[in-house]
Formats: sequence, structure tokens, C-alpha cells
Amino acid sequence: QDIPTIRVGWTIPAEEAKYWMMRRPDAFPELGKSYRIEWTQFQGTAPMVQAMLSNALDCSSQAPLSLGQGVINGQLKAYVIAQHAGESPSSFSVYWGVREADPIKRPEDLKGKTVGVNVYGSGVHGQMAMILKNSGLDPAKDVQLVETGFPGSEAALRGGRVDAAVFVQPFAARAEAKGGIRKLFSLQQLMPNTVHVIEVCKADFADSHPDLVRHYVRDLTRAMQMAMARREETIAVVSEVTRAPVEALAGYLMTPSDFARSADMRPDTQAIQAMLDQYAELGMLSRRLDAGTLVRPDLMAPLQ
Amino acid sequence: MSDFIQIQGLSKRFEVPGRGAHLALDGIDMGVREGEFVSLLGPSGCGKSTLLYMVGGFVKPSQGQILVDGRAVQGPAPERGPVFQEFALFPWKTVLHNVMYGLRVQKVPAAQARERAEVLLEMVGLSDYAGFYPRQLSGGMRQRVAIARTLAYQPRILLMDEPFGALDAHTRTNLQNELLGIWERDRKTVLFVTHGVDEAVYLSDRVFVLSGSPGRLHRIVDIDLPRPRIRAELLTNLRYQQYVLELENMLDHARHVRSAA
Amino acid sequence: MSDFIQIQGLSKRFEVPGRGAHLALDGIDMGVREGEFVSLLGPSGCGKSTLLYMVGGFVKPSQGQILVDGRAVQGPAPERGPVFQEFALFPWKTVLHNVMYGLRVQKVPAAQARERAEVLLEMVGLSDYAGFYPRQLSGGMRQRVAIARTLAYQPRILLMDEPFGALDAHTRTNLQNELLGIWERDRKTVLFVTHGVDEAVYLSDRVFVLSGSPGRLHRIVDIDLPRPRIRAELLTNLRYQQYVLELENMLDHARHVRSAA
Amino acid sequence: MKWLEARLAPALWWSIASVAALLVLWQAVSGLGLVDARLLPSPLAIFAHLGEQLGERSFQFHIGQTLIRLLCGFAIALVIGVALGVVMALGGEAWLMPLVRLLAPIPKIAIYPALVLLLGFGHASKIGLVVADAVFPLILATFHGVRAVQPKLLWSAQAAGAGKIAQVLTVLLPSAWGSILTGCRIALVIACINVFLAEMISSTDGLGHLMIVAARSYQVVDMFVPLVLISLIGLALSRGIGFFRIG
Amino acid sequence: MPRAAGRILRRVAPVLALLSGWQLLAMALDMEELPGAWQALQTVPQILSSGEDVGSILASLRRMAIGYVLALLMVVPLGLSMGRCQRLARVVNPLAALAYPIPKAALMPIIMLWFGIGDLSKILVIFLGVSLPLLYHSYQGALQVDEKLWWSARAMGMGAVRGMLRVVLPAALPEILLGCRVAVSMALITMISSEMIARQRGAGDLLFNALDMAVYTEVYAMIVIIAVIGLTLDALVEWARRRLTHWTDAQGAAG
Ligand SMILES: Nc1ncnc2c1ncn2[C@@H]1O[C@H](COP(=O)(O)OP(=O)(O)OP(=O)(O)O)[C@@H](O)[C@H]1O
Ligand SMILES: Nc1ncnc2c1ncn2[C@@H]1O[C@H](COP(=O)(O)OP(=O)(O)OP(=O)(O)O)[C@@H](O)[C@H]1O
Ligand SMILES: [Mg+2]
Ligand SMILES: [Mg+2]
Repeated sequence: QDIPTIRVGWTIPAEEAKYWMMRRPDAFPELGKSYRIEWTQFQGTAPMVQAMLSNALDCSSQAPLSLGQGVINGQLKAYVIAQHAGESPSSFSVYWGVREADPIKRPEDLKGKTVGVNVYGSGVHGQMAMILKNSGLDPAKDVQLVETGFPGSEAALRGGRVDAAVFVQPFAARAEAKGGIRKLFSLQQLMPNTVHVIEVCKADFADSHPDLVRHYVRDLTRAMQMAMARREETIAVVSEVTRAPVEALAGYLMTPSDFARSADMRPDTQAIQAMLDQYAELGMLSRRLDAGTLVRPDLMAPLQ
Repeated sequence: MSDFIQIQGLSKRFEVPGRGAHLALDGIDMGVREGEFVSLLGPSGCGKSTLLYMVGGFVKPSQGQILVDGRAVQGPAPERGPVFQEFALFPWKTVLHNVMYGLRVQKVPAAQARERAEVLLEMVGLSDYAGFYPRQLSGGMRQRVAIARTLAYQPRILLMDEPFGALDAHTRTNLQNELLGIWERDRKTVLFVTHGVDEAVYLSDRVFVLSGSPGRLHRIVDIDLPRPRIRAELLTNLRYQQYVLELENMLDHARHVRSAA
Repeated sequence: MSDFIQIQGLSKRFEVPGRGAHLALDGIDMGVREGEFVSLLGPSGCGKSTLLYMVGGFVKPSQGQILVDGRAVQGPAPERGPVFQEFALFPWKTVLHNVMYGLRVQKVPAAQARERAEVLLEMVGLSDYAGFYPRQLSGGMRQRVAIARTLAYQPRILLMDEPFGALDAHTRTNLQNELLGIWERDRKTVLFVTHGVDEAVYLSDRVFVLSGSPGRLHRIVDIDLPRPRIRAELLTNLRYQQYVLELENMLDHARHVRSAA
Repeated sequence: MKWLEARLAPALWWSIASVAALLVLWQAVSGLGLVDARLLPSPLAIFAHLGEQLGERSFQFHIGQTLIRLLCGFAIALVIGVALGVVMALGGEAWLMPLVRLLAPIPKIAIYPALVLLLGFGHASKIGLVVADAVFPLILATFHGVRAVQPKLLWSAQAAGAGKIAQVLTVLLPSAWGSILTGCRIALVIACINVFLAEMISSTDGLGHLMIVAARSYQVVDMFVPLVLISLIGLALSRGIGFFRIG
Repeated sequence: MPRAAGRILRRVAPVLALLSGWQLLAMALDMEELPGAWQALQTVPQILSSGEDVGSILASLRRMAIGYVLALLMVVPLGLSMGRCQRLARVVNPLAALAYPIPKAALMPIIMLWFGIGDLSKILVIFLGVSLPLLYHSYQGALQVDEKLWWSARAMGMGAVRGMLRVVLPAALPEILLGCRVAVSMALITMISSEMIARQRGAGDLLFNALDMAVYTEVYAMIVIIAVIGLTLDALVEWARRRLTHWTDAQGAAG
């Protein structure tokens, strides 16, 4: 009866492997038998770092920025064990859109304008700032920032509350279907392989329960393979978890207009390093961080 | 001459949850002339207060009606000023402001209202307590404030419910005399509830005796004593004593009616 | 024999916010013997209620102390039962349950408590109103419930604050007689505040007269009338009349003291 | 002045004592290392940092933004709540009560996106959120307070010739005052929480924003400074309300 | 019978008016963020027919009920004691004034530290939200108790504790029940918002997920469901009030 348990935090969206494990546990022979997972959903990645710090969670999804801040400011010790979603030259890339009719053509044209971000100080906010900086603007002074959240972006843009707004799936697909919005720039402009969601486990937990973590990594990879192989079922699973209607998901999920996923879930440590460096340059991280210290190779996907 | 206050076939029935209706007053017919001083006497619980509330327009009759100066009473009006048995002072106002209240409501300038209130407080012997709050007063003091509060805005009709009940003899006599003085000067119409038979005789033109359970009009006694009345003289006046005796017997009888009902 | 209730150098000072201290009672020394019936007379606001509250243990004296049966009063106790000027009935309880309450608190079985409460309600003439709530009663009825409630749990000392003030003459006489009957049977000690000089003389062994502002003990009068006293007989009794006159004069004088102070 | 002192003095000392006790306890807990300083820093550290920041212009600006939203929201809720409560008690119950019952338990956070689109990202939407939540305790407290008025007090006023409005101002409100103040205390707390939440969810200024930014980068002390501040603001305002007690 | 029909009509009319007002507003604004009443109501059966969703809502309600009852049992006595004991009030008041304005969502990390991320922290948050009106209203209720009622009880030999229970409690009951009424809406609101940051199977989770995914018809359907739950609980409190405080003298201003 005393099955070892991992306490895992998750968020929405873009964690299909986890949704599979939650919703189709029977597809995983070990899960629930030799180990168990206690799932808790969170709003955003930052609370999950705090939950790990207060030892309420063992593993959770993170973004490179939130992980980096947790490590630097919170003295979190953790290993990146897998990567859920990122970008590739052929995938969807997070972008800023403007109204079709507006005379804003290049990032420089945003000078003096109001720009929406999902969350102030988030990773994509950082990358946007980098792009603005590269275009010769001072991201802190030349634009007026407003927090719209991803779901509220489209309405804020169309309603004239902001001049440029950030788009991710599924909201991008929805907005594009309606038309009237033009892509201004995307993160591809900064780097081709931005990492969005990674899986992280606390180091002390992983060091004392390496086998457990390996189980978890293996099942995650298995889940990702199933998710990529059986798209119809994946859409059903995602719809169950996120409550988004199947029709809406079918339009983009696991297609080229979605984020990039790799079947082996191998973390792109170089991209992570690049992002950490950008954040350090912007001052969002107080110092540089070596991504190499954030992995333990024998606990990282893909495992044999 | 038709009566100033006409009470016609007045009944009051209270709904007592779980016990059906409770008939408090039953078919009261009476008239009060303008400028008349009328007392109501009757056993405890016979409906005197209820009757006063209905004349005041605070409580709706179950049956019958009340006309004041020919018009039906629809609700409270400043022409009919009540002094309640429970005083009902505004606890958040000082004594002075309680007394000023009616005048301020009627848009009398503050200075003038204050002046008048001070005169009345002097009259009821509470000048020293103008700044006190009601809860800092004794029972009798509260009663006096309530009297002053009503007198302040000079209603044409006074509805007084045992206004001197909580006072010592001396203060009571003083206030009785003050009340008579005011009445004689302004010729107010007064409906006065009391348990003191001597008080009723001393003050009134007529005394209405009620019997209880349910309250009915038992008898009316004309008090045919010359005015102005001097208390000390009255005490040795035979007619006065006769009235007192007569009313006491009548009240005894009224109680019998009650037990018989 | 030392007194049952000893009041020594008792003063009460109220803090009136914004007006400094208000001296309500000043240096009261008095003793009451066990089983004695004592009345307090005095002008309105002289501190009679306050004195009673302190004997009851509800209010702490500013100075001095009160001993009952040799022990200092620390707080309320069921041996000292109050009847408040404002009745203070529990509004959420019916008349019957108000009266039963003290007994139930003292763990008397319900059936027995109910029986006793019914006897007392009969005595105060409210048997028909057992199921009413206080707000459905007239002023006099409430007062009678309050009396019954305190008598029900048979305190050794009764502290009664104008308990018959709101009653008509007949009911009052009845209750006076009932009270005397109880007192003669159980030999309770009674501290009785009243404004009725005749009532005080009729009921008491001794009358304490207070003068006001601040309240001081003015005089003590022994009422040397034989017991049991029959009201009808007393009225024609010369000694009785003399006492009444004497006390009335004394009260007048006490008021003078007041104005002089 | 005497009156003022009398009102302040004893209560103030007890307040100070109890708050001090709390701080000492907290300091002891964190000083003795009973909790992780990364999660709960010591009050000394927080207050030192707070003192430092209070002098900074930008920090004052954030406090100002929060205070404006808080006070405007509370004031609007107070006026609307008391007015509706009175109307409800004076005969509007049949119409208003069902609406209050329906609307009160709705988590207003959920309609915040709609509020933002209606009122914009500035002060208005946040004030709107505050009002939407804080108004209900005030309506109910006023309503019940007014309903519990002793009938004879009202009768006394009516007999003195007080019109409807005078009755409301001179009898109903004063006698419901205790209840209304209680409603104010609750509404005030709700206002504090909602301002903070709104600033956490979507804002680029205000204490809630400072706290969420700090929280995202695990600057624990920075995170606690706004929290301590909002709680001090709550305390100050609540004492302010207590001051308006009658008698 | 026609009378009963009229009464029902009068109860329903304001609700219908509200719904039509909402519908009209939504039509006038035509924003996705604010669907009409009709669309929202259409989505309600969909939620209620899913066993899982109903289970989530019940899980939330269970947490709420626990928090509510705990607050009732612990905070009302505290509030009443504060009303009777100035000292206690002076000690507790500032602490309460300090503790309440802190948004619990922001404190989640600390709360997680002590109570984990499960039911316990959420129940605690609900408890705090509910205890706010309960504390202040029972305090206020006890403050207003007529001194002489208390004296009467003490003179009967009632101890302080029983006096609280048998005199202060009933005398303060109208005010406490008002607190209960406010607390019902606070309970629902905190029940939902306690699930905002650390989510768990529950009504708030349904609502915030829908919000995150911008499925606004579902958001508003959840709002409707919560409002109906609120209405039901409020009716329960109102029923209790009628039963428990029929003795009050508060026909009051209605006349
Ligand atoms: N709200 C009420 N509900 C039910 N019965 C009531 C109500 N108010 C008064 N009564 C009843 O009406 C009757 C008359 O009451 P009222 O107060 O008029 O008597 P009263 O003559 O003034 O007596 P008292 O001299 O004792 O003041 C009483 O039997 C009382 O029980
Ligand atoms: N809480 C209080 N604060 C300030 N003064 C008070 C307070 N209570 C009573 N007093 C004052 O104490 C004095 C005595 O009051 P008390 O009620 O004992 O008088 P009393 O003799 O019972 O009068 P009455 O016959 O009118 O009932 C009064 O002057 C009153 O103003
Ligand atoms: Mg009466
Ligand atoms: Mg007195």
C-alpha cells in the first residue's frame, strides 16, 4: 500500500504529456502501481516555485525565467528533466499583433504606443523587451505596458485599449479566423528555438528518489509519444482538461501552427542557456546562470 | 358642536402568532372637544396605550375610525404630540438635542430652538443635564426629557401615556401644575393616560374609564370642579374627594366587568 | 446585632465623557436588618436605582463597600434578586419562560419550575398571557412579569426599583398585599424604591429618605405600625397619616437640601 | 481635545500592545529559524526595507495609486450601499432583496475581464471591482439596521413632523449607525483585498502589482513590504471607522 | 391560489428583470467577454449533466461548508466575548484589522508552508473570509445587548459562560444572523477565489479554467450556478432568521 508518491504541479496549456497521464492513467503500466502522482493545478509558474520552496511540491512545469528566478532569488535547487513545448522555425511562434489598419509596421513604430503583455515581468515580456531593444527602443520608457493576459489580448486590441497585443494559441487561431489583425513581430525574430515549458524536479527530492523520477520521466516521454501519435485522442484529452471545445482545439493543436514538441522531450539546454543570458542582460535575472547546473544527465529525458 | 376628536366604533385586534387574534380594544365610541383635558383610566393592559397610538396615527385600527377636526387620521402629524410610556428618547442625541429635535425638524433656527429647549429643560428641572445622553439619566429624568421634547414643538393635541408615572411626588406636582398652566394658556386638547385617580380628577374635564379584556368604554365622568384648580385647596374639597371615591369604585367595577367577560 | 446589609461610606461617581466626573451618590452609610422591609424615597435622579444596583453587585462603588451577611458584595448572586425599573425581560422568551428562567438556571426540573411559574403568573394576574412575548404586553403587564420572574427563584433579598410604578391602583394594591404576604411568610429582606409615600409607609419597617445632587442619606424614619397591616384600616389610622405627612415634608426638605447643594 | 484623548488613549495602548506582541512573536519565529526565511522573512527585515522604500518617489506613487482606488471604491460603495439599504428598508425590499441575494455571492473576479473592457485598464475597472464586492455588506447592514429601529423612535420623529428624508437622516441612519459601521468595516476589508487582487491580476502599478512582481522573482522581503503595508492601511482605516462610533 | 401565484410572480419578476437587463447589455456591447444571459443559461445544463463537474462543485461546497461551520463555532463566541469584554476587544480588534485586509491569494505560499496545497489551506482561506462578517457582526450584536438583561441573568445565578450562551447569544442573534447572511456570500466568493492560484477539483477551478481559455459562456454559466447556490443558502439563513428571531420588535420602518 505504501506506494511512493510524487507531488506534481501543472498548469494550462501546452502540457499534453501530463494531461495524458492524468486522464488516461491506464495507458501507463507503472503509474498507480509502483508509484503514484498527486496532481495539483496552479495558476502560473511562479506559485509552483513557491510551492516547491515550501516543500508542498516535488516537481512542476516551469518556464526558463521562473526557474532562473527561483534558483537565484529563492535558492531553489532543481533539475530540468524534460521539455514540454518550445518553438522551432517551422512551428508557431508567440507574436505581437496590431490592428490591420494601423500604420504600425515595424517594432520601432511602437514608440509611444500602449503594448499589451500577458503578465508583467513574464518570460515573453522579457523576450519582447529584447526585441524592442534590438530595434533601438528603450523597452522601459518608449512604450506604455498594460497587462492584458493572453485571453484578454484580442479584445483589448480590437477595443482599442492597446496598440499591440500578444498572441498564443488557442487565442491566436481564434483571432486569425476573425481577421483584422496583423502580425507585427514574433519571438522567432529573436531566436529560432525559444523554450516555453519545461519539467523541473526539486534536487533534494530527485537525489533521494532517483528511481521515482526516472519512472516519471519515462512515463512522460511515453505520454508525449502517445500524444503525438494519436492526435484525435490528444484533442479529446486536452479538451477534457482545459474545457476548450474540441472544434477550437482541432484547428491548431499538434499542427504546425502549434508549439513544437519533440517525442523524446529532450530539454534544449542551449536554448535555455541563451534565454537565461538574455534575461540577465535585461536585468530580469540578477546574474548569469549556468544551465549546466540545472540538469542531472542521468535524470533527463530521453532515458532508456 | 361636533367633537374635535371623534372616535367611532374603534377596535384593535392583534395577531399573536400561534395563538390567533387577540382583541385589545372593542368598539370604542368617544368624542373629545377642542381644548378639553381628558383622562383615560383603566386596569393595566386594557388598551389605553393602544388607543393613544391609534389617535396618534401610529397604529392602524382594525375597525372604526378616528376623526380629528373632521378629518380622518391617516398617520402621525405634528399637531398630535405623543409622550410614550417608554420615553423613546433618541439615544444618540443629548438631552438638549432631544428636546430641540421637533423644532429643528420644523425648520426653527438653531438658536431659537435651543432657547426654547432650554426654557423647557428649566421647567422640567434638567438644566444641569443638557449635555447628558439618555442612558446617563435616571428613569424619572428620562421621562421628563420626553415630556419636554413633545411640549417643545407645541402640538395642538397632547397624547400623554402615564407621563408622570416615574416621578416623585414633588416633581410630579410641579409638572402637573406646569402642564395645567400650559393647557390653560394655549388651550391644548389633552388625552392623558394615568393610573392616579387623584391625578385624573385634579387635571381633567372628563375622565373616561375603560374596562379590560377586551378594552371597552365603561363610563364617562364629568369633573365639575372650578378652574384654575389649586391642589392644596382641592385636597380638602368634598366634591374632589367624592370624584376620587366614585372613580375608584368605578374602576373596581370595571375590573369586575373584566373578570365576568 | 450587626446589620444584615451594611453599606459603608458608599459613593458613586460616573465618568461623563467630555464633562468630567458626575457624583451620583455621596457617602451613604446605612444598615438593613435581616428580614426587614426598607423603602428608599427621594427626588428623581437622586441615586436610588444606582444604590440598588450596587447592592445587587451590578455596579461597582467608587468608594465604600457593601457587606451582606458579613461578606463584601463582589457581584450578582441569586440571593439578591432585582426587579428593574425598566423590567429587562428576555424578549426572546415567552412570559411563562421568562418567569421559569431563574428556576431553570438553578436546575429546578422543568415541570416543577413551570408549576411554580404558573402560580406566580396567577398571582400577578397574567395566566392568560403565559404564551405572549414581552413586546406583546402592555407596560403594566411587563412590570408584573418582571416581578414574578424575580419572586420565582426566591432570593433572600429583594431589590425592587419602583416595581408597582406602572400599575393601576387596584392591581398595585393586590400586588402590595401579595408582596407583604410573601414577606411575612418568608421573612425576606426587601429594599424597595418607590415614589409613593403612602406605599412606603404601608409596606415598610423603615423608610430611608435621600436628598439629591449628589445623593445623600437625608433621614431615616421608623414606621412603627403594627403588622399585619390592613390597608383599609390604615387609611383611617392617625399614625399612618402622620407618617405620610412627615415623610412628605421631609421629602420637600430633602429637595431643598438639593437646591442648596 | 480632552474628548479626543479620552477616546484614543486606552484603546490605543491596547492596540499597540497586541500588535507589538504579534510582531515579537513573528520575530521570534523567524529569528529562531523555525520557518524558512525565503518564505517568511523577519519583521525587522521587512520594516527596515519598508522604511527605506517609503522615502522613494516611485514607491510613494504606487501607494498613492492603491489608496486612490481603495478610497474611491470604498466611498462609492458606501454611498450606494447605504442609499440602497435605506430604500430597501423603506419598501424596496420586494424588488431589491432578490437582486442582492443573487448578485452578492457572485465572485466578482470572474467578471473582471468584462469590467476591464468596459472601463479600461486604469483606475475605473479596479474601482468598479471594489464597489461590486464591497457594496453588498453595506446594503445588508444598512437594511437590517434600519429595520431594527425601535418603532417608537420613528413614531416620535413622525409626530414631530419629520418628513421621509428627515426621518432617514435623523432617526433611521443614526439608529442603524452601529450596524452600518460594522458593514463599513467589512466593506473596507473587502475593498483592500479587491484592490490588491485587481492589481495583482492586471496592473502596472499599485501595491498589488509590486507584490506580484516581487513574488514572481522571489524577492521575499519585497513581497512582504506591500502586504504589510496593505494590512497597516487596513488597520488605520478600521481605526478610523471605530472613531465614528456614536456615544 | 391567485394570491400564491402573485407572490411567486413578485419573487420571480426581479430575477427576470435582471436577466433581461443582462441580455440587453450583452447585446448592446457585443463583446465575447460578456455573453448574454441566454447563452449562459444554455450552458448550465451542460455543466450540470456532467457527473465530474457536479462532483467538482460538490467538492467545493464541502470545503465551504466545513469552513463556514468552523467559523460559526469559533468566531461567533469570540465576537460575543469581545462585545462583553472591552479588553479582549481592544486586543483582538487591531489584530483582526491587520489580518483581514491581506489578500489570502498572496499569502498562499505561506499558507502552503503550514497547511499544504490541499483542502486544508482552502478551508482555512474560506474560514478567514467567512469569519470576517461573523466576527464583526457578533461583536456589534453583543455590544448592543441591554446591560440589564445581563444583570438579570447574573442575578439568577447564571455563570459568565452560560450567560454568554443563554443571554448574550440570543440577544445578539438578529445581528449574528445578519453576519451569517453576509458570510454566505463571502463564503462563496472565497470558496471560488481560494481556487484561483492553487487549483484543485472544484467550482473555482471550473470557472478559472474557463476564464483562462476564454470560454466565457462557461464562465457565466458557472456564475449563474454560483448565484443560484447563493440564493439557496441565503434562503436557508433567512428561514433560520424567521424561526429564531420572530420575537423581535423590528417591524420597524416598514410601516
Ligand atoms: N403587538 C402586540 N401584539 C399582541 N398584543 C398586543 C400588542 N400590543 C399590545 N397588545 C395587547 O393589547 C392589550 C392592551 O395593551 P396596552 O398597551 O394598550 O395596555 P394599557 O392599557 O396601556 O396597559 P398599561 O396600563 O399596563 O400600560 C394588552 O392585552 C396587550 O397584551
Ligand atoms: N451611566 C451613567 N453615566 C452618568 N451618569 C449617570 C449614569 N447613570 C446614572 N447617572 C446619574 O446618576 C444619578 C442617579 O441616577 P439614578 O438612576 O440612580 O436615579 P434614581 O434615584 O433612580 O432616579 P429616578 O427616581 O428618576 O429613577 C442621576 O443624576 C444620573 O444622571
Ligand atoms: Mg400602556
Ligand atoms: Mg431609578
